[in-house]
Amino acid sequence: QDLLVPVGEGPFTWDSYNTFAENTDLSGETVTITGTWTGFEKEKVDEVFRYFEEATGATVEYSGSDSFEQDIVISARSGSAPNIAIFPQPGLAADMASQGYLTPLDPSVGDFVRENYAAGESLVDLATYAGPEGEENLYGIFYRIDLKSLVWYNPITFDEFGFDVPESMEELKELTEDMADEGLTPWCLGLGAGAATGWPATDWVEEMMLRLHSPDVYDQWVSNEISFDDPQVVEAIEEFGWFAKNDDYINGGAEAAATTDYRDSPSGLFTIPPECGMLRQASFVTAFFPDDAEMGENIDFFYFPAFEEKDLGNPVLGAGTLFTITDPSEGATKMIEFLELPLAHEIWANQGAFLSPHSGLNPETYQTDTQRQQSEIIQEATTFRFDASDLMPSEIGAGAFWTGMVDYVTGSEAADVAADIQARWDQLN
Amino acid sequence: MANLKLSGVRKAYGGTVEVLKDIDLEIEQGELVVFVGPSGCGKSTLLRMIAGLEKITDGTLEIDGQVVNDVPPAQRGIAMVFQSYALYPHMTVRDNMSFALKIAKKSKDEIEAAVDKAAKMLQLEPYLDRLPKALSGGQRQRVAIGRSIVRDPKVYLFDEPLSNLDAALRVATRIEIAQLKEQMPDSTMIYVTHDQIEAMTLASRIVVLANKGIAQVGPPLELYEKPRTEFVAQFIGSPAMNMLQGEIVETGERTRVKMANGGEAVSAVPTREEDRGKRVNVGVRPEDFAETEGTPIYRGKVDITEALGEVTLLYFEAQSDEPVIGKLPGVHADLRGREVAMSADPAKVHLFHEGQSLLWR
Amino acid sequence: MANLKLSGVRKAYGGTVEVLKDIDLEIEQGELVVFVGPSGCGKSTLLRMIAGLEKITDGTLEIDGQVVNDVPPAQRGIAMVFQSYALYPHMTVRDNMSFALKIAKKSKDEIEAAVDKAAKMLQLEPYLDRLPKALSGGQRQRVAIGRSIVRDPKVYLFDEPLSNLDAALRVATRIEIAQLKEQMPDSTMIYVTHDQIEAMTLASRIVVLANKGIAQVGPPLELYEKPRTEFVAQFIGSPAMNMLQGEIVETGERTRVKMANGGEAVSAVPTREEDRGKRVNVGVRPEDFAETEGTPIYRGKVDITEALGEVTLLYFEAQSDEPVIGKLPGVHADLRGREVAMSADPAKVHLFHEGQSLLWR
Amino acid sequence: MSPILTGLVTIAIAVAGCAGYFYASNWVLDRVIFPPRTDDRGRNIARANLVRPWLFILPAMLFLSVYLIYPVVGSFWRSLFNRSGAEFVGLGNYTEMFAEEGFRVALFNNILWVIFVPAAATFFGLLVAQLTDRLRWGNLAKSMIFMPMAISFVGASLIWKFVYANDPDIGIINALRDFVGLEPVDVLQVAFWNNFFIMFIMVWMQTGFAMVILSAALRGIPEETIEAAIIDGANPFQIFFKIKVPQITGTILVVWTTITILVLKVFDIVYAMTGGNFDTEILPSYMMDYMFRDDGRATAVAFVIMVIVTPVMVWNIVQARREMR
Amino acid sequence: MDNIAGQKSGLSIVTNISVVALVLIWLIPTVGLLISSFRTDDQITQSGWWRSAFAVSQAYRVSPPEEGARQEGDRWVLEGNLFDASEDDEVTGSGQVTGFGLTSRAPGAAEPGRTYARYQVAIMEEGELDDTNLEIAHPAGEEPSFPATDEDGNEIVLDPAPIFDRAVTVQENGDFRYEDAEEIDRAPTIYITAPQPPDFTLNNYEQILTSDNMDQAFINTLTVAIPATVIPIVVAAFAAYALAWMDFAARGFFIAMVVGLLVVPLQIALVPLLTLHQRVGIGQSFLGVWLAHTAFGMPLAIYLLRNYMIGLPRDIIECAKVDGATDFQIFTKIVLPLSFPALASFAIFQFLWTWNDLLVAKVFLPSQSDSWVMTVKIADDLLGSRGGDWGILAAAAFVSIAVPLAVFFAMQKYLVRGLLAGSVK
Ligand SMILES: Nc1ncnc2c1ncn2[C@@H]1O[C@H](COP(=O)(O)OP(=O)(O)OP(=O)(O)O)[C@@H](O)[C@H]1O
Ligand SMILES: Nc1ncnc2c1ncn2[C@@H]1O[C@H](COP(=O)(O)OP(=O)(O)OP(=O)(O)O)[C@@H](O)[C@H]1O
Ligand SMILES: [Mg+2]
Ligand SMILES: [Mg+2]
Repeated sequence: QDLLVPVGEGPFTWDSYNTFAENTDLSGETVTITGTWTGFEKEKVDEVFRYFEEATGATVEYSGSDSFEQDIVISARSGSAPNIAIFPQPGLAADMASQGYLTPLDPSVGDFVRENYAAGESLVDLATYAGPEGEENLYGIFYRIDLKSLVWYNPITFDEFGFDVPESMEELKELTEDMADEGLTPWCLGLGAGAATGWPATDWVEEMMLRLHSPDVYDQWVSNEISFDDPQVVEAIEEFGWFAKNDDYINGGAEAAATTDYRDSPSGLFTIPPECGMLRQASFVTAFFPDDAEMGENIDFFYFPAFEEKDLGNPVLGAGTLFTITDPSEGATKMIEFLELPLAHEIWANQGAFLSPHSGLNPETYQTDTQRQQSEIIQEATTFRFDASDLMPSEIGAGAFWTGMVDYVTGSEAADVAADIQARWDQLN
Repeated sequence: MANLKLSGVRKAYGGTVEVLKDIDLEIEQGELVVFVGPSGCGKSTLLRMIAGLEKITDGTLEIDGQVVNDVPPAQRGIAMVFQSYALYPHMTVRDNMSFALKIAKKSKDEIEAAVDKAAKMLQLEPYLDRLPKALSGGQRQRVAIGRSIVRDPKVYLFDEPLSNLDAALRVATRIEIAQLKEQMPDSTMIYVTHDQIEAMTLASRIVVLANKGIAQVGPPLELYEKPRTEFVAQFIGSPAMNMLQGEIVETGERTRVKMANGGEAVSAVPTREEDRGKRVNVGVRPEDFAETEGTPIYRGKVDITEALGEVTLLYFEAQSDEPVIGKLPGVHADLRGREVAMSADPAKVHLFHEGQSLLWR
Repeated sequence: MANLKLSGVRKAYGGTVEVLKDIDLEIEQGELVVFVGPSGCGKSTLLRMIAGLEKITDGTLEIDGQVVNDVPPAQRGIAMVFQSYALYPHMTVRDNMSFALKIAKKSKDEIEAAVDKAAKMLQLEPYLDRLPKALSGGQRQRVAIGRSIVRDPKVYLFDEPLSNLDAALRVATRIEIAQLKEQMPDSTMIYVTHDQIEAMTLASRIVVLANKGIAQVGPPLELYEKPRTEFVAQFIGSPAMNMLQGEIVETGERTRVKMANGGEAVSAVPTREEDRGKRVNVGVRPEDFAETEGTPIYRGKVDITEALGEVTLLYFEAQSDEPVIGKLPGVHADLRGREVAMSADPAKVHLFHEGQSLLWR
Repeated sequence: MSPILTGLVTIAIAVAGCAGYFYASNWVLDRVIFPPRTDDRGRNIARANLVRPWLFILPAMLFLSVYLIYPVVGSFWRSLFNRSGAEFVGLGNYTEMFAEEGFRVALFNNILWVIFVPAAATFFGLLVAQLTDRLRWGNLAKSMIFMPMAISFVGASLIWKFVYANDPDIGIINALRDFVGLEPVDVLQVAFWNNFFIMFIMVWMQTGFAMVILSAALRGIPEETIEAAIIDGANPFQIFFKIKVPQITGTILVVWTTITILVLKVFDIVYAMTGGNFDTEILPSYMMDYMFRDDGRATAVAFVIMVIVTPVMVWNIVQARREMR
Repeated sequence: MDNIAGQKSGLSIVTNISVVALVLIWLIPTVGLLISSFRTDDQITQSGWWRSAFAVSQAYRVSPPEEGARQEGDRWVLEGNLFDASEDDEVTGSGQVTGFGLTSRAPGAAEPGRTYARYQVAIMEEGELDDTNLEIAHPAGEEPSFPATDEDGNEIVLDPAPIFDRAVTVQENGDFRYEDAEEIDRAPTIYITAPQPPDFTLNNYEQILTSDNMDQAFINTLTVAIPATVIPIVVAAFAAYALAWMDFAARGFFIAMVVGLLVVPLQIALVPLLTLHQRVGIGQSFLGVWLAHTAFGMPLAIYLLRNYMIGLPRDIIECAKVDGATDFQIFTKIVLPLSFPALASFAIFQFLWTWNDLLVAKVFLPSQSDSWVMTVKIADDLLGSRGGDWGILAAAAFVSIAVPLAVFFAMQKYLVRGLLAGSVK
C-alpha cells in the first residue's frame, strides 16, 4: 500500500525522518503494538506506522481493542504481551509499571520530552512511575493529546436562533436556559461506552473542578489528598448536575444520557430539526461526526468557558495516550525513537482529529484550521491539567468513578456517589 | 350395560390407507365379544373406533340406539384397558382408580365407595397406596381393570390385556377376567386378543377379522367346529387344520372324496349329486387324525416328531407346499422316519370348495 | 465340538446375593441341553458364566478338559445367541456375520467362504446386504444364529432365542433350529428357554433349575413321565399336574391310596410293606384324568369349563388351596356346574412323599 | 503459509494427536505390555483389561483435575489473600465484599436471576413443547424458537439493545409505547424491572434448549396414558397438568438445573446491556469488574457463586448415584 | 391424537394462534436486526425497521446558489428548482417536495404550493412591546393574515404593520421562488421535506466482511472451534465408555465427580489457569484455548455421552465381547458408531459454545489482532469504533450468527435424538 504522502513531499519534516531511516535497519523484525484505537483511528495510526516500516524495514502489527485495559493485563500476565502498549490512561500504566510489566525508557527520552514537548516537564512527570522495586523511572512517552475543554455547536442553528458564542460559564448557563426556553434542547450528552459507560461524565466533573477550584485542589483530588467526597468535589459534581440532571437540558431527558452512546451523541447537532444545541466533548470526537459535517459550515466549537467571577483564568483539560514498552526489543526502542520525530506526529495531524504536544511539528501539516485553533487554545491556557480519571488508580478512574457518574445522572445524590467512590478508594490502600 | 351396533363402518388412515371396511356387527348387552385375527388386521383399530380414540371414516356406531360417531370418548360410557396397562405412573393405585371420578367431580364419599368396592372385587386392597412401579405385572393389569370398573361404564373394552404377562400369570388373570364377567353379567365387554386360548375360553362370541372385514362371527365352538372359510378353519386351532386336495367321488348323506395323493376321505358333510367330480379341499385338524390300518386320508413319512409328553406332533415330509401335521395322544417317538397312514372320524372331516366356503352350507 | 464340565459352580452377585450354588453338570459333545426353570432362577446367569460374561464365584468350568474360569469369552470357543438378537444395528447382515472373523484377522477369502456357507444354510443369501432394521424378527434371529455358525465354535449358547417372536414364527424357527442341530450333529448346544414346548421338542436333555440348584436332569420324556420332585412334576406340563393328598392303604406291585377327600387312587408305582399308612401326594396330570363311573380319584363340582375345541379344561371348585384341573378331549361345555368323578390309568398316577421325592425310587 | 492452511494443519494435528494417544496406548498395552501369547493369553488379556479403563479415563480426568479441580481449590486459596496476593487476609475479602452495597445488589440480582430465568425458560420451553407437539408446522416453529441458542450472548445483547432502544424509531418497545401515546422510557433504567428485561434475553435464548429437551420428554410419555385420560374424561388442560407434567418432572428438573448452572456463568449479557449500571449487576459481571485487578476479590466472588451452585451440585450427584443403582 | 372423535376445533385454533404469537415474539428481535442490517444508518434512526418497506419523509437543507437573483420592487427574488440546485444525491433522488420551511426547527412547516414568509412583528409580552420574528404560511400570491397571538400566547400587535423579512414558495416539483427584503448576496437556506423511498443496501455487510482481518478472524474462530469441539468429544467419549461399560474400582466416584464438576462456574478457573499456562510455557496460544475449552466442555460431554452409552443394549456389547473384540475395538467399532446422535448433539452444543465464546478467547488467546476470533473482533473492534452505527452492528451480529445457525440447522435432527436419549432417561 502506498504511503499517505510520498517521502519528501509536502510541508512535512523529512530531514530527521530520513536520518532516522538511514541509521535504522530492523529488517525482518516485527513490532507488535496494542492500544485502544480502533476503526478510523486505527486506520490513521496505521498510516503513521507505515512510515516506521518504510524507514526501518520492520513490520508493525498494531491491534486496537475496546477492552485494551483488560487485555493488556491478561497478556502481560500470561507472558505474551506485545512489544508496545499504548495506554489511554497513565493510571493503568502506573499500575502495570509497579507490577514490573513495563520496561523503563532510556533517560534520554525524558530529556527529549522536556525539551521538545509543550509542557514537557509535566508530561514527563505523568509518565514517571515507581517500578516494582519502588525506584522511579520514565516509562512512557506521550504521543497524542486530546483537548477536552471544547464545546461543539452547529453555527447554522445558532444563526437561526440568534444565539451567540458564550464567553464565560455564566453566559453558557444563560445560553442553556435560553435554548431551553426557545424549545431547543441545549445539550447532547452520551455517557454510553460499553464497559466504560460513564466516562464522558467524569470529564464534565473534572472541567468543573478546574473552574470552581484552584489547580492545587485538582491535584489533591487526583492524588486523593482531599477525599472524593470533599465538599469541593461534591460541588463540582453538582455543577455538572445543573446541566446534566435537568430533563429540559439534555436531549432525550437526563436518564437517556446514561444509555446513549457517546459516539452517537454528536448526531443531534446535525439533524433537521436539531435535537440539541451543544456538545461538550474532546477534540477526537470529530471522528464520530457524520460524513456531511463541515467545519465552520455546520459544525464549530468554542472553548468551554470559565466562571468569570471565580477568576481562575482559562483552565484547560486534556488527555493523552502513552507509548510504553511491554516487551523490550530493538524494534520497540526504535519505535519510541521514531515518536521523537516530528513526522510521526505530522502524519496523523495531517489526517485530522489529532493534536500533538510536539513543538517541532509543523503546524501547516494539521489537516484543518480547527486543529490549529485547538492547539492555540492549549497555548493560551493558563492552567493545563491532565484528565483526572486517567490519573487515578484504574479501579477508581476506570471503574468506580464511571459507574458513580452513571448513578448520579440517573438519580443518586452527589454526596452519596462521592462517598461510595471514596469508600472504594479506601479499600485500595 | 348396553348394546352396540356398527353399520357399514369403514376406516381409512389419512384418507387413503384403508384398514377396515363394511363392518356390520351387533353386540347385545351382557355379551363378551372377542376380536381375533392376524396381526395388523385392524382389531385394535376397530376397538379404538368404538372407544372414540379414532375417528370413524364411514358408517355409524350406535350405543344404545344412539349414533355416537361424534361423541368424545369420555361421553360414550366406555372404559378401556390397554395392553400396556397405561397406568398413570405418578399416581398411587387409589389415585389411578379415582382419577376419572375426580375429573367427573364426584363427591369424595362416592369416589371412596366406588374405589373400595372395585379394590375388594379385584383383591387390590393391600396395594391401594402403592405406585404402579411397585406392582407386579398381574397386579398392574388388575389395577387397570379396576380403573375401568369404578367408572361403571356401559361397555368395557380390552386390547390384548394379557399379552404382556408371563404364561402362568396369563392363565391366572384370564380366569380372573372370566370370574369378573360372571360377577357383572350385565356388562358388555369387547376383548381383543392374539391368543386363541383366551379367545376360546372367554368369548361368548368370537369375531374373526381378516382382509379388512369380518370373516366370521359366532360362538367359539361353532368357529372351531364349523369354520365358514378355510381362513377361519386354519386360524382357529393350533397347529392349524391340514388342508388336502381331493375330488368328490360319492355324494349323499356322507361324501366320499378321492384324495389327490391317493388316499380317500369320508366326510359326514352331505353333498348333492351335482357336486360329484368337484374339486374340494379336505380339512382335518391334526388332533383329529388317527393312525389307521384301513384306507387312509393321508399317508406319509414322518420327518420330525415332537414329543410333548401328553401328545406327540408328527410333521410329515412335505409333499406339497402345505405341511401336514398330525397330533397323537401319548408318546410316539418311534414313529420318526416311518411311513404312517392317517384317517379321521367322518364327522371331523371338513370339506371346502376350492373357492374357500365350507361346502356343506 | 466339545464337552463341558461344571463342578461345584457357585454364583453370588456382589459377593452376597447367592443365585446359584453346587452346580455339577457334564455336557457331552453333540448334546443339546436345555435349561428351564422359573423366572429368576438363574438360567441366564449360568449360561453367561459358561460364556464368560459373568465371573464364576466358586467352582470350575472345564471345556474339553481345560479349566477356563479365567479365560475371556472370546477365547473359550463359544458363540452366543441373545434373546434380543444383539445384532450390530449399524452393520449389514454380512458385516454382522463377519465381524468376529475380522476381529480374529482371518483372511478375506476365508471370511467370505464362511459367511456364504452359513448364509446358505440359513437361507439368508438375499438379505446379506441389508441392515438389521430391514429384517423381520425371524430373519434377525437367523442372522444371530448365522453369526454364531461362521465362528465354528465348540459350544453354542442360546438365551431364550425365540421369546421375542410371535407364535407362528416361533414354531417355524423352532423347527429350523431342530433341523440345524441335525445338520451339525457334533456341535454342542446349550439352550435356555421359558417355553415348555421348545424344551420338550428340542432338548436331548433338559436341566431343570430351581432353588439355586439343579432340580433334575434328564431327557424330556423322562422328566414328563418320571419327575423326581413335585416341583419338576408341576413345572413340566401345562396345566400343571394336580396334587392330591392321600394315605397309602395297600402296597405291592401296585399301590392303593385312600384320598383325603374320600376317593381312592391306584398307582402302578410299587411300594413296600413298610410304606403302608404313609401320607403321600398323589399326582395326576390333567390330561390323564378321565371321567369314571367307578371309584374316582377325585370328585368335585366343575366351576368353569374352558372349551378349546380339541379339549376342554375343567376347573373344579376349589376344596383346598390347590386348584384341581381336568383336561378332557373334545367338547364338554355341558359339564359346567355338574359334579364330575375323575380317575386315571394307574400307570399315570404318580406318588410323592410329602417330603417331595418321587416315591417309587 | 496462508492462514487457512495453518488453520487446517493445526486442526489436523490437534485432532490426530488426541486420537493417536488412545490408539497408541491401546496398542502398547495389547501388544507390548501384555501380549496375548498362547501360553498365558487368558491371564494377560484379563490383566490388560484391568489397566484399560484407566487408559480410557486418564486424559479426561487430567483435564478435569487440572482445569476444574485445581482452579476451584486454587481459587479458594487465592481468595484468602489480598489484591496483590502477597498478604494473607483470611476471610477479609469476603467480609469486605459483603459489607459493600454493590456486592449485595449483585447478590440480590443474582438470586433473582437464579429464580426467574430457569423458571421462565422452563415454563416457556414446556409451553412451546406442548403447543407444538401436534402441530403440523411444529418443527418449523421449534426451529424458530431454538434459533436464539445459536447466537452468542454478545450478539443477543446487540439484538435486544435494538428492541430496548430509547428511540421509538429504533426500539420496538418504545415504538409501541409511542403508538399508544406513552412517553418513551429507557427500559434498562426502570429500577428493579430492568433486571427482568435483561433476564428476558437469557430466557429468550434458553427457551429453545428447554423446549428441545422437554418436547423429547413429552414424546416419550406413553401415548396410552394420555388416551386413558381422554377416556377418563380429562380435558386438555387436565391432561397437561395432571398427566403429562407429572410424568416428566425428572426432565423438567434436569432442564432447570442446567439453565441454573448456565445463569451463574453468564456475564456477557449484563456486561453488554448495561455494563452493570442501574443496579443490574450480577455476580459474574461483578466478578469481571475485579478480575485481573483484584484477584483476591474476584476469586472470592467466584467462590460465592460456587456456594450458590453447591445445592444444585449435590442434588445432581445424589440423582446420578440413584440412577446408578 | 388428531383422531379423537368429537374433538373441538376451537382448541386447535387457539393452539395455532398461541404458537404463532410465541414464534413472532421470539423472531421479532432477530428479524428487526436482520432488516436493519440492510439499511443505512440514517434510515435506521429515521424510521423503525418495521416501516422499512415504506417511504419516509426526511428533511433536507438546500442552499440554491445566489446567481440569478434579481430585484423586483423592494424585494430581491431568486427563482429556480431546488432539486436541480442540490448537489446531494439523496435530495435529487426523492423528486417530490412534501413540505418546506425557512428554519431547521420547522423544516416542513408549509405545504408545497403555498408561500412561507417571515415577518418582523411587534408583540405584547408581559405588558411591554417587543419585536420578534413570525413565520407564517399563506396561499401563494396573497397577503398573509396574521393570527391574534403568537405561539407563546402573546398578543401580536399589527400596528405598526409587520415588516417583511423573507418568503419562499416551493412547488411540489421543487420549483421555488425566494424573496428577500435585502439583497441576496449569498446562497439562501431553504428546508424541504421529501419522501425517501425504501432503500436496502449490502454496504454494511460489505464493510464488515472487508474490514481488516475479518477473514483472519473467521479462520481463527474455526481454528479455535473445531479442535475445541473434536478433542473433548474424543476424550470424553473414551471416558464415557469406561464409565458406562467397563468395570473398575473408582467408577462410581468418577461419575459423581463429573456430575459435581458440571456446575463449576468457569470464571473461577480463569485466573489460576492463566498463571498455570504461563508457568508451563503455553502462555496465550491456540493450544491454551483448546485445552481450556476441552476441559470446560468435558463434564457435560462425559455426562451426556455416558448417559447415552449406558442406554445401548448390553447384549450388543456382550456379543461383541464373545465375538472376540477388545474394549478398544468394541468402543471404536460398536459403541462409537451407535452413539453418533449423542456425539452430534454434544458437538452442536460445544461448537455453538466455542464459536460464540468471548471470555475464554479473550483470556487464553493473544490480544494481537491476528489471533482475534470473530466475537472478539466484533466486541472489541467493531462495536467500539462504531458504537452508534447500528447498521454495521446489525450486520456484524448476523455475520457471526451465520455459521452457528447453519451448523444448527444441518445437525438439528441429531440434536433432538441425542438429547432424547441423554437427558431424558
Ligand atoms: N396411525 C396409523 N396410520 C396408518 N396406518 C395405521 C395407523 N395405525 C394403524 N395402522 C395400520 O392399520 C392396520 C391395522 O392396525 P391395528 O393396530 O388395528 O392392527 P391389530 O389387528 O391390532 O394388530 P396387532 O394384532 O398387531 O395389534 C395395520 O396395518 C397398521 O399398519
Ligand atoms: N447383576 C446382578 N446383580 C444382582 N443380582 C442379579 C444380577 N443379575 C441377575 N441377578 C439376580 O440373579 C437371579 C437370576 O437371574 P437370571 O437372569 O439368571 O434369571 P433367569 O433364570 O434367566 O430368569 P428369566 O427367566 O427371567 O430370564 C435373579 O434373581 C436376578 O434378580
Ligand atoms: Mg393391536
Ligand atoms: Mg434369563
